Amino acid sequence: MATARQIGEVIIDLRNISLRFGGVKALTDISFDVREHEIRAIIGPNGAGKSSMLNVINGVYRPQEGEIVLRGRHHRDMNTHAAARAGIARTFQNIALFRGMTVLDNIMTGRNLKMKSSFLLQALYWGPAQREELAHRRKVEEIIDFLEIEHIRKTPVGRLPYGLQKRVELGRALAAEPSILLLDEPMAGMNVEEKQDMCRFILDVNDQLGTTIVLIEHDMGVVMDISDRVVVLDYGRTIADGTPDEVRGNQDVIDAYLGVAH
Amino acid sequence: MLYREAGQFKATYVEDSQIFPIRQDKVGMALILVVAFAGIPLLSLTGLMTDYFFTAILTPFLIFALATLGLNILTGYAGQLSLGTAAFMAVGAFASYNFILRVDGMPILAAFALGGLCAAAVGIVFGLPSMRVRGFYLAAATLATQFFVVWILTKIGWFTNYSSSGVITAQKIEMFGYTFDSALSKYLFVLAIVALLALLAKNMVRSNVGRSWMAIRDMDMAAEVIGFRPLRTKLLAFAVSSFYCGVAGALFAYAYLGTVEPEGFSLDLSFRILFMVIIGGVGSILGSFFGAAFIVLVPIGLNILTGFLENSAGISLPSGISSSIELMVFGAMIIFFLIVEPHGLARLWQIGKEKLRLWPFPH
Amino acid sequence: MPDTPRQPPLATFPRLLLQHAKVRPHHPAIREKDLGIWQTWSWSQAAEEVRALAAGLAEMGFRRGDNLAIIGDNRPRLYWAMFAAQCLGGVPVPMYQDAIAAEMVFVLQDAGIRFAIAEDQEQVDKLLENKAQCPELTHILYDDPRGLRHYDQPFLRSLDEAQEAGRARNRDEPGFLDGEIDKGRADDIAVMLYTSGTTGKPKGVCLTHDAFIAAARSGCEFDRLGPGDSILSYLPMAWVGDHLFSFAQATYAGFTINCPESGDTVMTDMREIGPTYYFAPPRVFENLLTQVMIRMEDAGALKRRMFHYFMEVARRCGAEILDGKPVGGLARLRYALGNLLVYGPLRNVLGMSRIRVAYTAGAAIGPDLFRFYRSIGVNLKQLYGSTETCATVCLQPDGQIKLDTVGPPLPGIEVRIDGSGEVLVRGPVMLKEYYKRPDATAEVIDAEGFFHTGDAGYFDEDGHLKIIDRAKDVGKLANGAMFAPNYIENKLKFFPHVKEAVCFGHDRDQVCAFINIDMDAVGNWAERRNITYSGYTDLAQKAEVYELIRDCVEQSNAELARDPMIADSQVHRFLVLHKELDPDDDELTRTRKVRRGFIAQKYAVLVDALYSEKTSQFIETEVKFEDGRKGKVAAELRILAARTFPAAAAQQAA
Amino acid sequence: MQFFLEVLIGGLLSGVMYSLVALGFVLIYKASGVFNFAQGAMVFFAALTTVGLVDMGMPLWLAALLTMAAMVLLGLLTEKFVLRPLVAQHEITLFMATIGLTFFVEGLAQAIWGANVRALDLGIEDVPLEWMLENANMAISQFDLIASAIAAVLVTALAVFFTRTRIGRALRAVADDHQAALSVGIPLHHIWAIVWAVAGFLALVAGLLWGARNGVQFALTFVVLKALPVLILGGFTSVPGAIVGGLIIGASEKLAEVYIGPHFGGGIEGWFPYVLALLFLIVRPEGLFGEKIIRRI
Repeated sequence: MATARQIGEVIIDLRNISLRFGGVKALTDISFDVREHEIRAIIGPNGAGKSSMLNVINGVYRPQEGEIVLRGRHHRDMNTHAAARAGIARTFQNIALFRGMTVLDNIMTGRNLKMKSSFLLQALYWGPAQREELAHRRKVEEIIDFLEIEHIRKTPVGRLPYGLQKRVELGRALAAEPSILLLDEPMAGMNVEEKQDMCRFILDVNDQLGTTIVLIEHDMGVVMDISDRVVVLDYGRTIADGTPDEVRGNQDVIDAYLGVAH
Repeated sequence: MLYREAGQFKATYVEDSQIFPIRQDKVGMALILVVAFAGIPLLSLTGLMTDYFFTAILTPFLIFALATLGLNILTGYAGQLSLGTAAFMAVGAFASYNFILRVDGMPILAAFALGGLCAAAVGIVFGLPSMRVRGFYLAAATLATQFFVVWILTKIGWFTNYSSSGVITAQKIEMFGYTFDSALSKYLFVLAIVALLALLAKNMVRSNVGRSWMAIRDMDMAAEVIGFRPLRTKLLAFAVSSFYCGVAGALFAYAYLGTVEPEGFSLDLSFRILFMVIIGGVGSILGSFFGAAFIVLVPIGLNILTGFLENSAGISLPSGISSSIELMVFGAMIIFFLIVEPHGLARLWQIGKEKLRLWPFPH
Repeated sequence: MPDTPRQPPLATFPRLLLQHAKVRPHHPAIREKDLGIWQTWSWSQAAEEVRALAAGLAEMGFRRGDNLAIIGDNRPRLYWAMFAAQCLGGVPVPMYQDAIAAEMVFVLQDAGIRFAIAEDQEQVDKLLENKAQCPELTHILYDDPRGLRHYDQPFLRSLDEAQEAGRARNRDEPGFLDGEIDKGRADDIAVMLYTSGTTGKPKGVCLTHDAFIAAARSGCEFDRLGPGDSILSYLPMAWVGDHLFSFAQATYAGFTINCPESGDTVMTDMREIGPTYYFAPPRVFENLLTQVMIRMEDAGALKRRMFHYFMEVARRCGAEILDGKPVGGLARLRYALGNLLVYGPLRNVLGMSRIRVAYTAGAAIGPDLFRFYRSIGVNLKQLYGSTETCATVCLQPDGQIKLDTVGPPLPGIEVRIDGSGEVLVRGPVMLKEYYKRPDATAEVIDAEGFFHTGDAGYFDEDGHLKIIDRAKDVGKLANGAMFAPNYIENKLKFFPHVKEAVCFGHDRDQVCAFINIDMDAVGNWAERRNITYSGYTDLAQKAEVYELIRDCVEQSNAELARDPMIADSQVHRFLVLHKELDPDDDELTRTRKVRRGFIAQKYAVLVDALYSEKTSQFIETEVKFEDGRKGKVAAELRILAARTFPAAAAQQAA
Repeated sequence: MQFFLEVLIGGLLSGVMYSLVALGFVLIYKASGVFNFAQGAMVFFAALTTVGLVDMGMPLWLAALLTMAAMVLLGLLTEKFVLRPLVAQHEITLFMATIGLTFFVEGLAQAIWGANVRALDLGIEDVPLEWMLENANMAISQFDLIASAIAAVLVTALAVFFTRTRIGRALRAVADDHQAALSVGIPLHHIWAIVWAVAGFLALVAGLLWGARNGVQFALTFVVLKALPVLILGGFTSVPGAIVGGLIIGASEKLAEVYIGPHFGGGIEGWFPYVLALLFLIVRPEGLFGEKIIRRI
């Protein structure tokens, strides 16, 4: 498929990030950047620090050293709320849906930052509050339509199979209309068909909405297929960074990752 | 079986997001309201219902349901366990008392609302630890509220208008020149307030604020990442919950007991309301009513049973045994529900309803 | 309902549409489940959409006499596209949306399609695949833009774009479209429907406004359909039934059509909408009943007993009560109780609560199946017609329902049985011609103007038509007795465990059959008995399954033995096929009719084995998967003999 | 200064008692992840049963022994009918179940023995220690001292039991990782049964000591409320935390009552420990000796 999206300027620049938990070094002096509209993959063996990296980007973890440059603004570290406001949404490695709520409500939560009605108006469910609620409902329905999950709209997410939960979680992230989407192993534990669907959704999001995507994924085939650039971590350090082809040919990567783990 | 839903399609989001999207539910709710507001009063005018029904069953049921609703918002929806419900009720009761006592011409409803707001303020203060702690650390923290509030109401005479015994007598409920002094009128007064607040609560839980509570409850980290502010969300839950409990406390004093003392709002009362939440259904507005009805009716049922045993069967029971048995029954019921149906009577109702909707199919 | 539909002003569908827009502008014309709710367009809104679309098409060069291909699921805009083509004096040609690309070429070429409207990316892709072979195809319009953003072919446009252009045109030139609509005449071709082609290449059946409006009027008056009715439009738009019920009748009477969200959600959508008017081919009713029975199996013992008790009550008197026949007071009371506890709720979960009238046609329906629906209070009727007669020949009147006939001819329709037993039809609803096929037209319309249906049948004593089979399929056994394979197959297919059956017997001394088991029903049955299986092929060859099927075959034999005319057609030997018969493998038509000749040829080795003494036969078959890949299925098929009954003995037993 | 010391020592002595009760919580929490709110009811049940048996004419030692058996039985039944069906549930659910258990046990105790206040005589007089009174001019209760000694011995014994014995180590393993505990070779149910029995024993001792001091009455159930702030302070999983926490709470509560209380009309003992614990929580949510929790997602 021809692509019309233009990869733009650097949108996130991570500089010399180091992160420790007590005495354990999770990330050591990691630097890489993410350009606007690209699909950027982070790969590496288990425990390489991939999830920690995402957690640093959206402020769940605060690195001890380094800085994060987001759209040209320098941050010592991020905080989750500011990250969400800055248009960063994400999914989690172990699905972090709100299990007691329906698919619809879960995705609706993704729009919370766009909802302005006062608490009292909500309690009255009246006028602007109701209009706002229903306008967002429509937006959410479009996401439901996009992800082809119409039939489970009113099902509590706890009852859904794994693959669908992953899809709902993507929906919740998309509901925020993010400019940057962090996906932590979006295809883990899926069968081939589910993976294909998920790939299609990711590509569609990237392509149709221009969303920048940072992606952690284990399935090398998928990573090489869909990403524009790949950064490889091992033991909390960067060992390679480049296009899929460059990375594939990198001897360190072959040694540390491809040759050993898989 | 009773549900005949074919043809009840929704052409707009307004229709689709109604509280009762199914016509049969709507009709059922309307019937309940008609019975509650008109049927029961008419029945009492014919003399078929004595004051006992109002003073011992219906009014306390409604008041407890309101308090349960309050606790359910905090514990069921926002996931913050609280053992200080009675304290918030006490704040509501004593604040209302003082507003009426000290402000000339204070309308009773305004006093109740202000009482609720005072409770909400106290709730926010004692909800602050939720910023750092969770689970039963938080539950333990709310116990502090319980002890502190009761202590301060007892120790500072101003609150009880320097009553030597600490007991206050609630003023009459007067509105527009009408005095609600009959059992029936008090029942209707309580019913109107409870119905209104229940509607507001339902609206909250189906809006963004309700979703924020449930999000924090279900997965606080994810809630934070998508932009909910945990502390603000939790404190709002504390405030709303305490407001409901505060109003319930005021009604408890004004429409139910008439005279109250701080010790009346004991830890035991807090526990009872927690039981109502558990048995009724954690995270369910409807369940709050079920739970309150259950806990109000069980002792009455037990009394009837022991009375029957003593009078008819001639078994004489030691004095005080019925309160002990009541404790045991409550305890056993809680454990039973937690094991068998942790979502309480509301879930049973839900299951039954689903069965009826799919009848004759089993699933 | 229009006052005087024969008047020229209402002689075409676009004029009927405009009339509704004037008379009942706010009445819902069409609904579609989309984005979670039933999006609704009133008649005036629908008319506006049509006007925009028509003017847009004109703007793009669509001319009088052009054919407009329409491919997709039932979508409001695709229905509007039909009106739009008609407004401009063009002819809509709806095509089967599940056809694979290669199957579409013929119609695109035959109809000389220049303009095609596709629902979505999937259909666009199929059209693009065929583009090289159809040089005339110069405009493709699509409804749903999803996935089409990077398709940069200049001839590919969205319907939104077309409507935008159309709205501009209508603004600039207000009289243009009305002028075009005025040019439309009653005997213009309103629609061209391709026959499914049980044999040979499909033929385009040209049907005029006059014919279809006559058909619509006839049906609407017969069952008193009015604007208050509503129907679920879920059957292929290329099929004459959908065109009659959803397009022609709705446009005539002004009732509401409802498009489901997708093919998978028809059941739920049906329940939500609760249509008052319903059509389904027998297999849909059959599947529904199978589902009902399977789901009831899982119910508790008490509920199951209650269900069966009341089903028995309904079987005894339900149909009679519906027909208004005299029934005893106690039976009525029992039925009323059953209605409260079982039938009412059942109709409700099936979405049939509000149905005033439901039709079935397209194939014979099993009498028990038919009776089941009537007995639970669904006014199900049989209808007879074909594409060439706008699906309008016979219809069962209320109160005169017979299980094995299709009712008397509709008013204005003449039906005659010729010497060979073939059913001939004459009336206003007939086709004008087969597109570009005068030879074929001459073949089916005789000098007296009768259309030869190709069906064999006869009138019973009450003047109701009884259809036995396709005229050409009716054969003779070696002993000269009549052999109507369809009739036997339908009997077998009524058993929930049997999905398809194919019978052989022409010029043979006995009848033998291939059986396809119903995967859902038999799978469920097997699980209950802890029979493990790895898939369809494995399950089909289980000894227990064979015994189950043998039981079905023998029951059907016992019934056949009762009718001396067909008692010789009892099935002597049968086998259970190792794969499901599939339209993708050309074994079934798109309307799921068995292609008996093709199957006999493809599985000749099996047929031979049936007529030999063999008790098993090895077979290997190539199959096409959904994604177009091919594979092989091989199995050793067992052959079993079934008990048959002497005609007399069976009568004694009964 | 002397008065201050007197109050401090008195506080520390009652603090040891708090530790004793808190230890019962820690024990059960460590082994089964249950915050056993019913510990207070168990104390009440134990004391009431002993007194009841003594009143029936039994010698104290026999009554205590029989009560011990009853406590073990109660523990086993609780394990079987409450905890086992709720295994793998959220800890808040378990906590609420123990509130239910509290009601049940309180009701049971009163149903059997009645609701009257009874006196229990252990043969230790609650009089100021003469030696201290003479030499240091401080009124230190002899009873408190002996009770504290008993409690201290018990606490020490348990600490040793936890760190030195095989079962003790297995118990700790259970708290960390159920799988690991299984690999030690001790069935989980046995471990829980042992823990509940030990907790029952602690309840018995606490019940006797507190009951003898303040009378055996319903208020005994409130010792649970004294133990809670101790746990918050010390951490739910820490044995030393329970000990140190108990001492801190005991001492500070008495000092606050004496030095701050009068300004507020007294009676601040009821909530002061909570407020202290809460303030502490905000600074250090995991408690004095608790492990820092890293929230992983």
